[in-house]
Amino acid sequence: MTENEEKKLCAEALIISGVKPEKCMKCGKCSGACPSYDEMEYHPHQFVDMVSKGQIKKLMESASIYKCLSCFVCVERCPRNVMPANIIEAVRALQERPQGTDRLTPDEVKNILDDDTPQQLLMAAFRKYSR
Amino acid sequence: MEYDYYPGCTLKNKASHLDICARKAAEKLGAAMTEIPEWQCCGGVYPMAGNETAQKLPAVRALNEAKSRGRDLLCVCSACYHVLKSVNYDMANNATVITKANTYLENDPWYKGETRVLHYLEMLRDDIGFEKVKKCVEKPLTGKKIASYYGCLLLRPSKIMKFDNPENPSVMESLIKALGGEPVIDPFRNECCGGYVSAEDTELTEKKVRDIVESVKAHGGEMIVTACPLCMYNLKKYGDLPVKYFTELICEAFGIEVLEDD
Amino acid sequence: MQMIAEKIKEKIKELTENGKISRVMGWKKGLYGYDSEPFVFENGDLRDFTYDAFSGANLCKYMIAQSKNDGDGKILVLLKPCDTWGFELLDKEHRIKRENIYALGIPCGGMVDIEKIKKSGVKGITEISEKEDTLILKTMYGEKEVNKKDYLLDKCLVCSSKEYKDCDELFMTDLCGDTAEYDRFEEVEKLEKLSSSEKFEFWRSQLEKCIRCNACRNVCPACSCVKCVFDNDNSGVAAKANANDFEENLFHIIRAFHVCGRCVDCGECSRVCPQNIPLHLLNRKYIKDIKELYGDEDEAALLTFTTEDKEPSVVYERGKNNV
Amino acid sequence: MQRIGVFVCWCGSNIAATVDVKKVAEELKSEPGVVYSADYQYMCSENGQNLIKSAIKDYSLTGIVVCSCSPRMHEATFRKTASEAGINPYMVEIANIREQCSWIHKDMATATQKAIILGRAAVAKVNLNTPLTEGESPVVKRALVIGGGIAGIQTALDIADAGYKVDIVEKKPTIGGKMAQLDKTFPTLDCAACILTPKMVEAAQHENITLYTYSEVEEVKGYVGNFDVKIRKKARYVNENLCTGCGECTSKCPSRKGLNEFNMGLDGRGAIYIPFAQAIPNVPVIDTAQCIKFKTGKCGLCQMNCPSKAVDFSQKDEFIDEKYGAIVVATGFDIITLENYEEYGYSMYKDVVTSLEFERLMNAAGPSKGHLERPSDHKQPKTIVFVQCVGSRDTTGCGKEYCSKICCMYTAKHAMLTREKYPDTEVYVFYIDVRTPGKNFDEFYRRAVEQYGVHYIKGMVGKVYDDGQGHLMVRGSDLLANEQLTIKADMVVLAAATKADESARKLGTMLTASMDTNDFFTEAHPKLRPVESPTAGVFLSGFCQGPKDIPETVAQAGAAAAKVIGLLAKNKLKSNPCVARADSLICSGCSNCEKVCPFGAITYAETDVNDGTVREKRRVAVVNEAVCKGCGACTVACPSGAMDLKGFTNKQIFAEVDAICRQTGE
Amino acid sequence: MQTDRGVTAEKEFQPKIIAFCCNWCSYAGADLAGSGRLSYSADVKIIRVPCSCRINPMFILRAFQKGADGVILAGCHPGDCHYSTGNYFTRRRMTLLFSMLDYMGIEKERTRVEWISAAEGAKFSATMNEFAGEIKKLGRSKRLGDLRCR
Repeated sequence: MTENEEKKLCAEALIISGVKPEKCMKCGKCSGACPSYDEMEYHPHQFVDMVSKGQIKKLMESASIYKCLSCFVCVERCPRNVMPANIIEAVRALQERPQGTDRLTPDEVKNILDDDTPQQLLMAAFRKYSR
Repeated sequence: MEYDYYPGCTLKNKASHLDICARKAAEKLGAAMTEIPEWQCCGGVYPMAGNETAQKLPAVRALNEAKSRGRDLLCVCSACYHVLKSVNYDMANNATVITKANTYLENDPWYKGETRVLHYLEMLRDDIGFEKVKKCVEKPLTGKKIASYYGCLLLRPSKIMKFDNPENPSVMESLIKALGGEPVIDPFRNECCGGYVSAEDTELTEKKVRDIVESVKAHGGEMIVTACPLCMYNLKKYGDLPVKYFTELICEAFGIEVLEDD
Repeated sequence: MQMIAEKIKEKIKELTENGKISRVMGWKKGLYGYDSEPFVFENGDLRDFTYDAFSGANLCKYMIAQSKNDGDGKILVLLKPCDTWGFELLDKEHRIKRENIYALGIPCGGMVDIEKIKKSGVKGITEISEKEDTLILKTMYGEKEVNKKDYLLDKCLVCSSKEYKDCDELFMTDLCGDTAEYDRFEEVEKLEKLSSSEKFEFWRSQLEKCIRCNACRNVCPACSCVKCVFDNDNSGVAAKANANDFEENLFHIIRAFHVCGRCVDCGECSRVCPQNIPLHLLNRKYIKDIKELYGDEDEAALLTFTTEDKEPSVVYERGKNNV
Repeated sequence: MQRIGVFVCWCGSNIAATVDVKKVAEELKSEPGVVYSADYQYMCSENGQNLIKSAIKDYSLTGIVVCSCSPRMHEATFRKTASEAGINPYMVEIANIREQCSWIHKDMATATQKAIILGRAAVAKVNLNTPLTEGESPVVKRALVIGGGIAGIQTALDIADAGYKVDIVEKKPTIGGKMAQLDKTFPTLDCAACILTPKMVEAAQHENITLYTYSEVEEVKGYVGNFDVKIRKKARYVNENLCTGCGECTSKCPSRKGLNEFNMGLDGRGAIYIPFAQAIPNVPVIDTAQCIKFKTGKCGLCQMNCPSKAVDFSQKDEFIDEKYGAIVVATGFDIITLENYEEYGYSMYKDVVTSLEFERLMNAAGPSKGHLERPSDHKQPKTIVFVQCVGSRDTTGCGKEYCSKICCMYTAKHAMLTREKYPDTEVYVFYIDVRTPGKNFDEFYRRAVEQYGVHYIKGMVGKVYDDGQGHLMVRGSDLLANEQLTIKADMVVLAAATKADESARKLGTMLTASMDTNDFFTEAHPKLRPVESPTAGVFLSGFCQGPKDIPETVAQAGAAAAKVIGLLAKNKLKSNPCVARADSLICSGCSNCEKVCPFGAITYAETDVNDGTVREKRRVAVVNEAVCKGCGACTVACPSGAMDLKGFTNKQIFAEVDAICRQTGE
Repeated sequence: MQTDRGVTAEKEFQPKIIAFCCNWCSYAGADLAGSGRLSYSADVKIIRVPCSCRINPMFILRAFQKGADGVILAGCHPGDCHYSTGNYFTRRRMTLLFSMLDYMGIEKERTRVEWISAAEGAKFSATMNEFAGEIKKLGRSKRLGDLRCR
């Protein structure tokens, strides 16, 4: 990925997420609240920061994008309306866009199935982990 | 009181009890729930990205359907509620989504977020009132220490959901009180259970559930009540406390018997 | 409608007998059944009272003169939903003495434009009566029935609200017809999309027709100045003070600006214009702009501001899409 | 018809080198109304002025046009000249042919042509000028200070010392304000009570100061120099003149359920109470919502026990009408409520407190007599977490968008004091930024870190919860360590955002003093007139204008006093005559002009109107010329043209427009 | 460009431009442009008003009526008004008025609002030059004069 391509992807991430990173005052409340913090290599505030700096590649390649629970705690508690979850979602969407990058394939689904697995989980997992 | 009802896939299947109990309790409370015709799956998660209008269309259809009948749209499943309410917010505020969705669906007149989406718990609190709920109780849950677990989807983002105080909610506690039980306030009631990540990282979910369940125990809770099928799944799978849907709890207190395979 | 008119009459009698009102501002039958006009009924004499499909006139503005004297007792004024907006404005701007008025909100199912009927080729009308949504036209050449809905006044075609403002009592108002489904800004949007020269040609051809009869000004509830700036010798724009034709040329632009943010979009200006100039399109443009630029505010748009308001250059930016 | 003289100045070569001044004078001579024209090297010189004076006499001139430098330079000069020669100074207009013409154009023909046009516009205007007279109004030599905190007290003392009468109106039963509740003050750590109470006493005893405590401003009328104010003195049910402040009543009151406001509700008080020991006046007040006598009619123990018969259950609110020349707003601040920040658990956990509550917990006169203990179990906390920016710098609408300014410093103070008194206590401070721009401020903060070992963590707390065993768990991020941490604490202190006092908004409307969206009063100029409100005669002191610490507040209080003294020292106020004027014959009384007036200069009066044909009483606009500053906003809001601006009338501006647009040579 | 100056002067379009300037900021800015000898088009003639909020739309319309080719309003920057709020009203009034003129087919480029402080002499001259250039490109204003009733 060239630097230019990376910049373009960042711009796209900002557009589809509707996030304006310049509103962020770097207080870290999002990361202070995130329930997946320890599972993530890059944390919510870093997503905001790095995308605004044009460094999306590392984020796309990191497993962090699959650790976000979309629990909206960061969105809820951000004092500046930055919406970190939305930008994580956008990075994930950009990562999963090309063919063959699905995190979850139909074959793998049976691994997670048990008698009680609710449809909601399947729907959500498909939406979050594949194109 | 008449409502259009959006059950959602999970309630038609694995979480059928959540649905059945909701209907039976509503009957007793004098609220009519009419399932809207030909509803489609809401998608399970709200499409957050700005370029995902197509994924919002099933929700828009349901919302517009309710509008055409002039009724409020009732949900019981947390996820459906979250998706429908979020999409409804877009349909009232986001010009791009409004235009795209209406054009695609050929809505005439345009749907612009007119429908009121409400959760069964909101119906109990705002439309029916817990006083009335109290009157329907036949077998009060006296002495039961019940911790309510809200999860994420009902509460957040509060700007859109406007469901309850997102950090200190009270609707389920009020319900438990009305049913004669003793609400236990667990500070993790609005923390995530691990959600759909259980599909790929069971460890994370396990940890989250453990935190929640341990906290409930530490605060003296003996049982957890929830509104979300996915929370139920995770809490049950990784936790060791009894978990019930809030509608099951209502039926229990109302003395309505619901069979296991009902 | 006849039924409603009768009920209103009864209501008036009741209010008169209770001593609540002394006079009534209503509509009086004309010669042909389609030419009812505003009239003050006194001494309980309601012989020629009517309320029919041609009672489109907004009576609120008469209240300026009618409510002036404290000694005259209360006057009852009959207000259709859209009439009440102007009424509220007059009250807000202290143009009427509200305490001398009894405002009765009455139902409206849309008013008919006689010009539209005439234009459709019906000639020699001698009498019109109504039966639900049907108008029975008696002409010198026989009887004809038409659907009322096909001949509604333009303002009724975009009827946007059945809300009554500032009334003392609502009477049978649940009989109101539905609001219209037309988007009232559609015409404005169409004009906005024209090229600059097309817009100019449109307005020139329209405004050329103006004969300066002042009917629009006289009927407008927002045009309630004791003395209009165009009649004010000292204003520097009045006709008498200047040999040039300044006021003639720009009368409508200035009038629109003066009512900007205050216009209640009652559509009366266009209804009364003998030359059929679509004057409401000027006012409605301002309403649309205000909505788009400033959103909904309690105060009239030009009497308030926010520090984050758009710069005037927004007009150039918005204009970029259409050449 | 005017008789106008035109005087074209060369300004040495400044004008004459690029503008053919002779031609300008010649051309303007043929303009309507012009009877004389001349040019001269330096019109502003004594000779030049004499030239104008003699022309006025010789040609019986009624109006003057000077084509010269900018009116901002010499308009006043030429007005004076005209006045000395016996014509009204406002009959002078300047055509700016230097800054706007000769200095910026090189081509003589172009510049000359432009100068002629500018001259024509000025002539056209003068033709419509009318003589104007400056208004005069007397000044009442008494000031009102609203708010009896440190800001109000300081302002009142300074004004009183200068020899003017001052009244302080304070809505609470005692003066002292927020500062009285504080323990120590940063950065010197002197005790707040020790420096404040002497000032409170001084204010109470000053011969020029009258205190109205437990009182509120009810109505304000009038304008600069002449305000009419109605003050409501709420019934305290204790006669201030009889009461000796012995406190017998307060100890006998059987009701103990009241929350002690002074201690932030951390302990209780009786229904009849004195807010705190050093309260001024030292007179109790009865809380009628709590008082058994008022609720049931029975009791009256306080009355029975009062040795001086001062308790009076039948007391009624009193109204005082007073005239003032100036009003100082010193309404101060409050802190926001925290229902939008439940993630910090304020309403769920007793041991989560606000900084102001912590202040009382540390205070020797506080509920725990200065021994720091947790409200829940009265145990001394071993780990305390301070959270900054709770509700400050928040753009979501939950809190306040601004920086509250004082929290960084008082949090450092709290942390430092805690560590000093209880060295075995661990203290953590979560911060977004530490802002210490003030004398000795950063040194103070560094001392907390370096000397007292306070742990400062760059990051924000995401959630506070309890572990079910009496501990508060504080989860937050440490951005510098790039980790999320959870601190097991005994107590959490929230630096809740400040806000303008609730009484400010109502008062702002009463005074027609403008406010920003945060309900802070706006200053007349943010840099150059920071203690004046745009409304003449209204001054600002302290937090009511924006977040401020004590030294800044006192400085502003003094500055406001200086401005008030400057105003009260005058016997008469002269006002700009170029102000708005309403034509009562045309005015419809619609109130549009009133709504856009930034100074509240427009009121309405039922007036007899007689235009020859109609005679009636009408509601018409009246401009208070002493208050109007002449911006002209009202003239455009007025659709009928009833409102016009003297010196810049519609007709005059039209005439200028017409003159400029006239074809050359027409 | 023609060489014969006389002919050029005859033929070259000399627009009439009126600049309404508020006394406290923009008029002072113009003075500063003058004392800094920062030249701008001689076609611009300034009318002094106490505040931009004194400018009645009628003045602008009147100018066009009388043959002006461009009208520019200059006032203090929002927030800096000498009368605290005057220019906020100006901003709304002119936004709506300009939008209306555009709606009626009158070239919106002929009207403009600029915020110029007392310190911005250079901005004053640059703005006036640019505006005058724009008006020159547009040519003589006709439309407003033609938009009349009989």
